[in-house]
This record gives sequence, C-alpha cells and structure tokens, in this order.
Amino acid sequence: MNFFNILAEPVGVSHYLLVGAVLFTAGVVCMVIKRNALGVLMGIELVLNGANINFIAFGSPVLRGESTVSIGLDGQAIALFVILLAAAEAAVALAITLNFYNNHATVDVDRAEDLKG
Amino acid sequence: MADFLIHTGGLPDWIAWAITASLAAFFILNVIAGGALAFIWAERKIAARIQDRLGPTRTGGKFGWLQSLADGIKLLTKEDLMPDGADGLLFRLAPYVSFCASFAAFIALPFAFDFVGQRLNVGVFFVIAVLGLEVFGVILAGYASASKWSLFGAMREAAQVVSYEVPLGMCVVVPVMLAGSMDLVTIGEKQAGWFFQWYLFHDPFTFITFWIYVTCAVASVNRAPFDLAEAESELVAGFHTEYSGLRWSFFFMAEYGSMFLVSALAAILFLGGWNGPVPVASLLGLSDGSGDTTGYFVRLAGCANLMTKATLGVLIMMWVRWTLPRLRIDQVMTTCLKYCTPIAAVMFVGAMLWTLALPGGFFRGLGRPAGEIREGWLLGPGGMSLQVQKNGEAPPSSSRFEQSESPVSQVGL
Amino acid sequence: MELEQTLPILLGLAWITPLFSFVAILFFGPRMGTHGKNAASVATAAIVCSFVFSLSALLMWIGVHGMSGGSHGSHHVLLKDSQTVLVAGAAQWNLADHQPSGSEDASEAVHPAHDADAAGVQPEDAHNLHHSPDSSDSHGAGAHVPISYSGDWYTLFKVGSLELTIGWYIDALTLLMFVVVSLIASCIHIYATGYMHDELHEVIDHEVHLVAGGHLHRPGRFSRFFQSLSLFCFSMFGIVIAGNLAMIFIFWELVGICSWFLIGFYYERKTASNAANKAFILNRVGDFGMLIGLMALWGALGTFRFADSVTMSLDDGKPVVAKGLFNLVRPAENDHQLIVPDGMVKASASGEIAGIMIEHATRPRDGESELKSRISQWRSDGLGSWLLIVAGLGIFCGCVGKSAQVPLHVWLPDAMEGPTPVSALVHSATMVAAGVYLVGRLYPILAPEVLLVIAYIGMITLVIAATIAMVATDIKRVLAYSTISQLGYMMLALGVGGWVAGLFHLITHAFFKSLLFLCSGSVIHACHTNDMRRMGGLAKVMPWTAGAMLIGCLAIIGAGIPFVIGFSGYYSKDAILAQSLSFVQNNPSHQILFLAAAAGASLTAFYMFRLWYMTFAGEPRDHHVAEHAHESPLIMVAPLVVLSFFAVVAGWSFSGEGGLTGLLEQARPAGTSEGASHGLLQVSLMIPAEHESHQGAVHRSATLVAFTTAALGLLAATSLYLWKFVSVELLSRMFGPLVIFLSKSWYFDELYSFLCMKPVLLVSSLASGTDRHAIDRFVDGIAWCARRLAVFDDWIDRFVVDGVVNATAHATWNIGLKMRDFQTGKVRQYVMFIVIGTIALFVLASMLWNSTIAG
Amino acid sequence: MNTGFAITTGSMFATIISVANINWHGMFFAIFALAACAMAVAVVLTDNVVRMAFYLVLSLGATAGLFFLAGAEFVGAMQLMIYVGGTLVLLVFGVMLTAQAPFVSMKTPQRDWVLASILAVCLLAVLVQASVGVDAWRTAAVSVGGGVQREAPEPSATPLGMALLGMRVDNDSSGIVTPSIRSGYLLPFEIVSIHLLVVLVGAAYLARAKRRRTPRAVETAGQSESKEEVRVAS
Repeated sequence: MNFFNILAEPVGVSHYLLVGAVLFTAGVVCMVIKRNALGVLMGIELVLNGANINFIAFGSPVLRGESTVSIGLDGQAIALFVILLAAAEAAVALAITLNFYNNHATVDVDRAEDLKG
Repeated sequence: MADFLIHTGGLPDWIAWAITASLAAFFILNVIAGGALAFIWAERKIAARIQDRLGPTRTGGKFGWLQSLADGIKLLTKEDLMPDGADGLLFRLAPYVSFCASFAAFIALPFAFDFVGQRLNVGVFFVIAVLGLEVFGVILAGYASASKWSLFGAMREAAQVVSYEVPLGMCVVVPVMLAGSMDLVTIGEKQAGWFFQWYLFHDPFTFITFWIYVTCAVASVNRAPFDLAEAESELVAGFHTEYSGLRWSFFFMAEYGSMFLVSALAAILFLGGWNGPVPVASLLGLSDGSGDTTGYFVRLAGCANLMTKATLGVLIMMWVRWTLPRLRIDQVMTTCLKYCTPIAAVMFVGAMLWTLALPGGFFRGLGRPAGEIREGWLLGPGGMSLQVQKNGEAPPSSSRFEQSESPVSQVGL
Repeated sequence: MELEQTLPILLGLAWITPLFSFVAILFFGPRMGTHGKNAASVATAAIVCSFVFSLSALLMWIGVHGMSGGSHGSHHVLLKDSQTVLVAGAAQWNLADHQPSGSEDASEAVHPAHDADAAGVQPEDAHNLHHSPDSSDSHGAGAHVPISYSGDWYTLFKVGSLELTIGWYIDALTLLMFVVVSLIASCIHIYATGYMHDELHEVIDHEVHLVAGGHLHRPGRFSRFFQSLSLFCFSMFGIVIAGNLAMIFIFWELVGICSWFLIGFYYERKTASNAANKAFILNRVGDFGMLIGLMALWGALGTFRFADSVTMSLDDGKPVVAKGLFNLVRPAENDHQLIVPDGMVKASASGEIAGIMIEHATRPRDGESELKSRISQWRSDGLGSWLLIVAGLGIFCGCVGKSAQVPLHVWLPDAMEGPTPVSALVHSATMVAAGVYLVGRLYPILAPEVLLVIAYIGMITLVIAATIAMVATDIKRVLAYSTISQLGYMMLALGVGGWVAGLFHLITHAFFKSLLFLCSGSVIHACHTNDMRRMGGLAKVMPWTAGAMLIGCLAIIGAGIPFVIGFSGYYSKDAILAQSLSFVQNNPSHQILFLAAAAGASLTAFYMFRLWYMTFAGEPRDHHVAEHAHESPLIMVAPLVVLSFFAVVAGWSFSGEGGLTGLLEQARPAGTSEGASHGLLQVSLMIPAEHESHQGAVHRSATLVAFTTAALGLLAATSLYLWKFVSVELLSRMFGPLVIFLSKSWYFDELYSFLCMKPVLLVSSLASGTDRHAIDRFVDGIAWCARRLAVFDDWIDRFVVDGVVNATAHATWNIGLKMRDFQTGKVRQYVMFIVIGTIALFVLASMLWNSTIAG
Repeated sequence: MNTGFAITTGSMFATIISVANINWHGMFFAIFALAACAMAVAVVLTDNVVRMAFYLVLSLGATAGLFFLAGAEFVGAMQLMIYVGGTLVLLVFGVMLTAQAPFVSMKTPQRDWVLASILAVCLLAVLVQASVGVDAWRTAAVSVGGGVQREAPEPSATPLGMALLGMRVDNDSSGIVTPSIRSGYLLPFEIVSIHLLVVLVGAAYLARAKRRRTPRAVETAGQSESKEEVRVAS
C-alpha cells in the first residue's frame, strides 16, 4: 500500500516501529558522531530505547491484543530486562569512562586509540 | 461528571472529556498552588512559634493571612536575573521540569476513591517514579546556573534523592504486597472500615515500615534534616542560589507539592487513605460507591479526610525541620544505605511471612492480597498456587467503578 | 545371640583388625610420632585386639560345646551336632543375593532348614539321623560329624558353577589357630617394638659395603616393618578362616608376598634380597602344584566350598543344598568314608559317557538313568581315583613349598636374613604353619596314598633337617633346621593318620619355637653376632634369656616324666610317635617311618642342647663378645616369659579329655575317627584310626621310645659340649667329609643350581647370542635405511613444505599489514562499520529472498 | 510525491480532528512520538553534553508515555524510574564530573557529519521499509480511541509480576487463560539480579579512587567518592 498512507491510518504497530526506527537511527548516529564518550553512551541508550519500543509495540495488548502473531507479555518482559541491563551497562560504561578520564584526562573517544593496529 | 455533561448537557464526547480533564487539572493545580501558599504561611508561623517568635503578623489581618500572597505578588513582579556564563536554555527550563514532575505525580493520586486524574493500575509506582524526576530539574538548575554552590547542592540532592529511592520503594512495596495491587484506589479501598483496618496497624512490621517511609520521604523531598541541597550554612542557597522571582517560586511550589504528595501517599498507603477512623458513611448506610449525589458528597467527605491527613503530614515535616539539626552528607548516605535499606528489607520479609502465617492479619478481612489476582491465574505451570484468597465481594477493579471511568483512561494520560 | 552368628562376627573382626592397622600405617606410618614410633603401638594394639576377639570367640565356643572331644560324646549330642551343621549351613550371610540383613536372613533360613530335614529333603541327613544308633554300635562313633559353622560374607563373583566368595569355615581348629596365631603375634609385636628400635633413627648397615667404600646410611624403616607385620597377620588369619579353597589360595599368595617383604627387609644386603627372592620363587614352584590341585578339584567337582551351603532357591522357598568338598568326598550316606565322588568318576570316564549319550541321543532321560546306574560300577573299576590323588598331591605341593618340606626346604634357612622377630613369626605360627594347617584342613579329601606320600616326605625332611642342624654353627640356622624337622614331624603325623597329633604338635611347636627364636634374637641382640662359636657362658650375663631358652629346648625335645607330666612337646611328640607306631604295626612294610621318627627325636635333643651349651654354658670363647653381652630390656624379656609359660602348659589337659587335644577332637574330620581307612588303589595300605594309638600298649611303648631317644640325644650333647669327654674337633676331623656334607646342607643348593640354573643360563646365553648377532643386525639395517630415508625427507621438508609454509606466513603477514589500517582504534568508526554491515546484510537479504520490503 | 504527501498529511489531520469523535489515542500518540523523535534528533544535533542529556531525558520520558499508551504501564513506570530517574542522573553525574571547559562541547569534523548523515539516511530507509512493509502491522487490532470503553482497565502489572515469578497467567492471543503455554521468567529474573549485583561491585571497583601522579588527582578522587554512592543507590 502507499507508503504515506501510514500517516492516515489509525495507530498500529507500524507507527510505533517508525518511532523506534527514528530513535534507533538517532542513537546510531549519536554513537557515530559524538566524540564525547558520554555522548556515545547516550547514543547507546537511544538505541536500546528504539529496540524497546519495538518490543512493547509487538507485545502490546492494546495494539495487537487479539492478533495471532502477538508476542504478548514476552514483549514487556524483554523490555523490562533490556531496561535493567541498560542501567547496568550505563553504570559500568560510566565507570570505565571515568577511569579513562582519570588516566587520559579526556573523554574524547578519538583519543582512546591505544588498540590502534 | 463526563456522563453528566454528555447525557444531560448533550455536548459531543470530546468536548465533555476535554472539559472534565481540564477541570481535574485545574483542581490539582489549585491544590498545589493554594497548598503552597497556605503551607508557606503555616511554615513561617510554625517556625516562629518554635523559635519563640511571632512570625508574620501584619499583612492581612491579625495573623498575617495574606503574607504569602504578598510574597507571591512580590515574586511575580521581581526581575529575574540570569548570571552570564549560565546555560540559558537549561537555566530557564529547570524550574518547569521540577514543577512538572511534582505536578504530574498528582495525576495518579486519588483524593477520594474515584476522585483521581487517571486511575493507573501501577499508581504507586507511577507516583514514585514521577516524583523521582523532580531531582532532574534540580540537577539542571545546579549545573546551568554556573555556580559551584549550585553545582554542589545539585550533586548532593541528586545523590541523596536517587539513593533514598531505594528504601522508599521497599517501604512502598509492603502495603502493595498486603493489598495485592499497585492501584492506589484499590489499596485505599482495602483499608475501609474502622481505623484498625489501616495498614499501619496491620502488623508490627508495617508499623515500623511506616516510620521508615516517613524518614525516606522527608529525605527524598530533601526537607530538613536532610536538606543538604540548600544548606544555607555551607552552600549559599544550594541549587537555587542564582534563582529569583517566578522561577524560584516554581521551585518552591514543586517542593511543597512533593511534600504534600508524599504525605498523601503515606496517608493512602498506611493511614487508610480517605477512610476516616470511624466508617461514618457505612454506619449511616450510605454506600460511597453509588454514583448518586449522596455518594458524591460521601466522596467529598473522603477527600476532606485525605486532605487532613496529608496536611497533618506536612505540618509534621515542618515541625521536624525546625526541631532537628542538619545531617552531614556522609551521615545522610549512612542513614540510607546502612540503616533504612536493610531495615526496610527486613520489614518487607517480615510482613510477607506474617501474611503467610496468619492470612487474616490481626483482624479479619485484612492482609488478603486479592486485588488483581484471579483464581484462573493461580494454577500456574507445575500447579504452583499462591496463598491468596479472594475478597468476599468482587475486586473493585472489575465491577464497582464503571460509570466513574474517566475519559483520560483511553488516552492514557 | 546364636553362636553361628556370633563367631563369624568375632573372628571376622579379629581378622580384619590387622588390615586396618596395615592401611593406617601404610598411609600415616611415617607421620606416627617421631620416625613413625607409634606405628608399633598401632600394630600391637591391632593384633592384641584380634587376640582378645579370638579368645572371646574360643571361650564362647567352649561355653557351648565344652572342651571334650566330640567323638566320645553320646548320641543325642551327635544328633544336635548334625543339626548344627545344617543350621550353620543355612545361616550364611550371602551378601551377594539381596537379603535385607544378615540376622533376619539367618532366622528365615534356619526354619526351612529344620523342616527341610524333617521332610527329608536332604537324604544324607535323613540317613544320618536314622542310622546313627546302629551305626554307633556297629563301629564306635561312626556318625561323628565335626561341629562347624560356615557361610559367606561376600560373593566376589559368580560365573556358572564357579563362585568365588569371601566366606568362613569355623570349627575348633580355626578357633585354636586364631588364638595361637594372635597370641604369638602379639608377643612378637611387643618384642619387636624393642628389637627394632635401631630403625627409629638413621641406620648404618655394616653388612652393606658400598662401591665407594664405607657402609650404607639409610633412614630407619620402623613403621614399614610393622606395616608388613600387620599385613602378614591379616593374611594368615585369612588362610585360617577361609571357607573355600579359592580364598585360601588368595591369602596363601598374600602370605608369600608378605614373607617376601619381611625376609627382604634389609634389601640393601645382597643376601637378604636373594633370600627373599628364593623364598618367594620356591613358594611359587609349590603353588604351581597347588594350582593344578585346585583345577583338578574344581574341574571335577565344580566347587571350592568346604562345607555344604544351603541357599533359598529363588523359585520356591525350599532350601537348596550345594554339597561341599568334604561332603562330596566323604558322603554321609557312606558313613563319611572316603569314596571317589561322582564328579571325578564322570570326569575320568568322559569317553564312556560320550558313548552312552550318543547311543541315547534320542532319549536323553534314559541316558541319565543309565549313567546313574553305571557310575558305581565305574567307581569300583577305580576310575577317577587318580584324579582325587592328583588333586591331593597337587595341594600338598603347595604345602611342601610353604612349610619347607624337602625338596623345597632350602628357602627357609636363608630366610634367616630377615629380622629375628620375622623369623620367629614365619617359623612358628604363620607361614610354615600354613602348609601344615592346609593339609589338616583338607584332610578329608586326601586319599590314603596321598597321606603315605606326605608321611614319607615328612620323614625325609625330618631326618635331613635334623642332621644338618647337628653341625650348623649359626644359631638361627640351627633353629631354622629344627623348624624344618619339626614340620617334618607334623607332616609325618598327618601322613600316618594322626590328625590330632599333627595339629597338636603344630600348636605346641608354635609356642616353643617362637620362644626359641625370640631367645636367640635377644642373644643376637646382645652379642651382635650369629656365630655360636663366638658365644658361650652367656647364662651368667643374661639369666632370663638362658632360662627361657632352656625351657624352650626342654619343650622341643619333649622332656617330661613319662606317664606323669611333661612339657608341651612331651605330649605332642608322644602322640606322633604313638600314631606312627600304630601305623607301622598295621603296615609292616613301612617300618622306616617309625624308626626315622624315633631317631629324629634323639637328633632333636642333641642339636638343641648343643645349641644351648654352646651359647650359654661353659666359658666365654670370645671376650670381646662376652663383655658386650647384656640382658635384653624388659619389653623383650616379658614376651619370653609369657611364651615360656605357654611352652610349658600348652600340652596339659585339664579335665579328662579336655585341653587342646579335646578341642581338636571336636574338629576331627568326619569319618577319620573310626577304624581302618583303606587305600583306593593299593588296598593293603591301611591307615589306622587315631584313638587306637591311645590304647595302652602302643602309647606306652611309644612314650618309652620317645623318652629314651630324647635322653640319649641329651646325653650325647651333654657329654660332647658340657663335659667334653671327646673333643668336638677330633670327631669332626674323623667324620670330615660327612661333616662337610652336612654343613653344606647336603649340597641341595648346589644340586638345584646344577639342575635348574645352569640350563637356564645356557639357554639365556644362547638367546642373547641370537639376539646380538641376528636380530641386532637386522634392526641396524632397518635403522640405516631409515636414516637414508630421513635425509631425503629432510630435503623435502626443508625445500617444499617449509617453502609453502613460509609463503603462507609471508602472505598472511602482508595481508595483516594491509588490514592494520582498518584497525583504527576509533570506536566511532567501528560503529560505523557495524551499521554499514547491517545495512548491507539487510539489502542483501532482501535481494536474495525477495522479502516484503517496500510493501 | 509532494502532492501525495500534502494530501495524506491533510487526511491525517482530518482523521485526528474529526469533529464527530476525536481520536485521543492517535492524538496523544502523535504528541509523544513527535516529542520522542524530535528530542532524539536534538540529542544528535547538540554539541553540549549537558543539553544532550537533557534532551535525552525528554526523549525517554516521551518514550515512557508511548509505553503507557501501548498499555504497558508497568514498563513505562519502570522506564521513568530506572532510566530517567537512575541512569540519566548517573549520566549527568558523569557529564558534570568530566565537564571541563574543553570537553563540554567537542566539535566533530564535517567529514564525519556527512558520512553519518548518509549512513543515517540509509539505515532509516531500511528500518522504515521494514516497519511499514508488513501489512499485518499497520492495522490496529482493537479499535482504540472514539467510544468510551466501559470495562475496567486490564491489570498489566500482575501478569508481569507472575511471569517474573515463573507463572504465565496472561491471556495468549486466543484470549483464554492458558498458563502453561509460554514459560515464565524466573531464571532470567534471577540471572539479571545477580548480574546487577556483579555490575554494582564491578563499577564500584572500576571507579574507585586511585592514587595518581597527575596533580588533578585530588578532585577527581574526591568526586569519584561521592559518585560511587550514587551508583550504588541507582
């Protein structure tokens, strides 16, 4: 069907997926262009949220409650775990960043190229 | 009310819903703003009394009724400054973030059992979470105003609030467990009846939990003795050092709003919510559930109940503030991590065991987590079955609140 | 608690305790106290425990069955006994079948056994019960059955009819052996604690001369000594308690290996290690014969069990009786007289059986019936009796090896290389006793011909060993040869039918021989030499030892006031002589047996007192030795006292028929107590019943002969070595060659080296020659080819393989250098790569599988 | 293309503001979705780290709103609490601790911008195609919005909690309660809890105060002290 009709239709999973896609892309771009390690971290958070939106959308009782392909509650559960693990990841990543900052006196990820081949 | 508008007023639905929603919002806003005015006045008087002074006496009558109103006007007319070097955008946005946070938390707070902006079935959780957002505005303010005092204040507040969310959450979980629901309305309903039906008196553990909750609540709205964020003796005024005028007053409203909020939460979770100590209504044979006008007035009475309890809580906070000395940051952290958290955890386990041991609690009809759990759900894989017995009447979430369904429930906010 | 349930427990404990101490010392020995000092206490405690256990077992036995010989009991006693056999057979704890617990198993097993024999399920017992009265008045105590309990602890495995079990066969003999062995072993342990104290610290072995000159310095092996000692006792107990031949064989070999450990204790000494090897190898030679015997028995009879075993059959609760060896060879139907069992008859008549089976191939049942009818006839034809004889001889071969009979006796004198306590243990109670014990245990299945052979072997051994002992100068060697000759006595006694006499002598000899060895040990300990010619006059220095030794000598020569009282040896040796006398009277053609025994008595007296005089009496010949000599410490003297006490009283009988002989009578094999048992092939051979030798005439004359011969020997020794009427040198010069011949111990070693070692060496030199000249050449050739090949291979390796490998490596290296540039170390670029990859993948996938992209 | 776009946007507004019955769900979805996307883009576009954090907060908050709309209240609240309340506070802490003047805004070379934008366009195209491509996803199953639903809100937290306890009590697609169809989440739950504990310890270890030779040692050490506590608490 026409691509732009999406805007004319009642809200369905695809709309959520669109939002997720935008967030995901934004996160990736953020990871790519931010030189600040914390910026990269935020990019990661954005990416995770994009994924989360997809999970929620697929598992949502409101959107696809009676649909046969709904993953039902699993979506929410997985989203929950994603959130928790994101928190953990943020803690560790931040710790690493601070360590890097303490050792290199900068948070510029371009300066973190000790592994350069 | 929306029904009333639709059916009798013959308005189209969405206008009716819009009117209702905006009315509710207006009501809540007034609770905060007017509450803030009243509380500021009350605080000044109480502080004065405790310090053996008189406090405001002139403005508006003998007791200085209009003192805080005058202050408000002064603040409105004041020029608000922004230090150069400050991050303009964040500096401007920060107060509104705080205020919106504490304002949005009121959405899920029931004043009587269907006087509620939006009846969320994760109400408690929602309130706590949104309340936690308030700190963000503070941090932004502290950072944006390019002053190290502000920054330190913000840091402290952030550290304190975020860490105090842990024991706070644990304390909140206890009544949630007893009621078997996170829906504030359900929790309140569970405590209907005489005052000894309140969760405060459910068992010794809940009793202790209540006091832990009070401590953590005071800390999480960073009032004295936990007001490290605006420790005027160390940091000039903490995170709002650079603020003045209207923005400053927004911070203040946010603070008083959240004070009132946590007090109301305490009232609902532990002190029976809108149920008075004596079930007058049911004694008179009025069912507050019925949608007719008497029921409406009964709900108004319940609303008054809750207000009273919450106000009492706020006054107690003031009293504590002007009585106790301020803690050091490390002491604050110690209190949270070394004392409140373990005690709360123990209380949680204790209450759970208590519920398992005597499901009736001290008195019949209590401690039955029957809120949202249906029998059908109890036969899990492997025949795992919880020690849950269902309430006599149908769970409130299913039958009793049909006509009181606010339109906002479909739109999610 | 019933006796048949108590005894296995007690004796089993007594048996297993030394094993525990062995294991304990094996693992923690060196850590027990300083230099493993407490290992001695552990081992001693263990052996004393087993002594206590076995003593209490013996006392319980006496409490139930009394001390009087069963053969003279009245008949209802016999009925009880025969039932006891049944019950004991039923009450076996077979751990292999899944009975919940021993006791209830026993209780449920007992009742079926009773009503079984009431219902006459076992015909032999029914027969036994009914016919005992008339059989009794027909000939003496015809139906006498030894009281014995047997059973199994554990079944190792069960293949067809072969069933190896750890079982028990307990009768008075077992109990006596247990008590004696544990008692003597305890004394020896205590003694050894003192004797081996040198091993507690660094030992300088003066008999080992290193190539670099000087003597060997080695750490002490105190704990190791006691560890081997404990294992030794454990194995001996195993032999004694064993309920079947297989188990006996196992522990037989264990004893062998223990003797190897102990004799080779000072293994740095060439002589010691040689002696150990010699003992072990000679025992192996004997055990080969024993294996043959076992195979003959099992192949023909299909069981190793001694006693009948009653097992509940699985389909119906009825007890199933599996006949044991004894009951097979001496069936109760036959009044326990020895007949060739059916199995052996069939085995040796296999040809005929095959014929019968073929002609009745269509109707096998008739074949069976005809077999049954023909068996007795075949037996009367004498088929199978050779099999029985071979079995007996084979097993006796093992005994020859173990208890050092001619021609396998040469290991025993060399075994003196071990520490003296070991010699005492080996020669008194344990190892050499094992052979005699085995002959006594298997007595029921030994055909008269076998017994005759045993008798002759024993006689020859007796004389040869005694003559050698006359001229030996090493004090321990004298004792060793005397041991051999005493063992010869026992074998002789058993061979001429003196079952009780032989085992009685075994026990008494155990006491006084261990006493003698310990005494010699303390002498050696005092003088640091074995050579009697350097001793003399030690009686003044070490009175206790001298006294104990004197008692030992008197006991071994069987001194006593005739018909009144005497040392233990007096009774046993008299019994032997009497039995041989009655045997000779019955078979005049074998006069030599009695004469040799009598002569042996006087020789014994001679060399024993020669030893005593040369050691203790007269003047010290070597002052250097004499002034060093001293009395041994108390811990070594106390066992001497204990043992000498037993050496004196062991033979006394307390009330009428009581005493050791009475107890042994209870264990006498069934059917040996009544009159003549005739040979299978040579019917004229007749072995008299033992109690006939107790008749007045025979016994009296035997006693007199024994006394006179012993007195003569004593007189000769005294006149030669104490009064010195004739100088010994003169005599030895007169009989020079004879003396040399004797002191070379009849050139047995040379004979063996000529007969066995020379051929072996020849063959081996031939083999080595072939090896060196033929095989090595071949191998070298192959090696040469291999080297050539290797050179070529090396070339290929270097130029082809390495070339490829290096090329690959180089290529990889260059690629790596190229790839380096991608590894920028910039996180953001990595992310970018990831995303690009993802997109590429997605596009690729959508192109390949034409998925629903773009609607 | 342009015209089609205009038409469809027009039709969109028509659908949203239809006087007869206003599609609240659609409206709020539009609000939240636009907020989330705009804020995410803002995160990308700003150079100032603190503002990035601020925009991120708003974006995530809007996402939480979307969760609420989608009927996952619990997850939404969780998002607010943990993400916005915890993780981001943590992030802002990091920002402030490392916010020396040169690092607050670090310029990215133009080349990267160009590359990234090309990349973004491709990725977005792929994702959008994927999300719009499937027809089954484009129709909302239940007719949300419009008429007032009379039945009580379906509890969402309890099935989740029971699932975390290892019991599945949620209706599967056929609508009947069949607990044993899908497995619970007890094990993942435990694993995650252990994981969080490990992470706490590890983070505290990584960021512990070390003695260094650089003069900057003192303050960073002092700050990392207070930061540890926050991390433990969040």
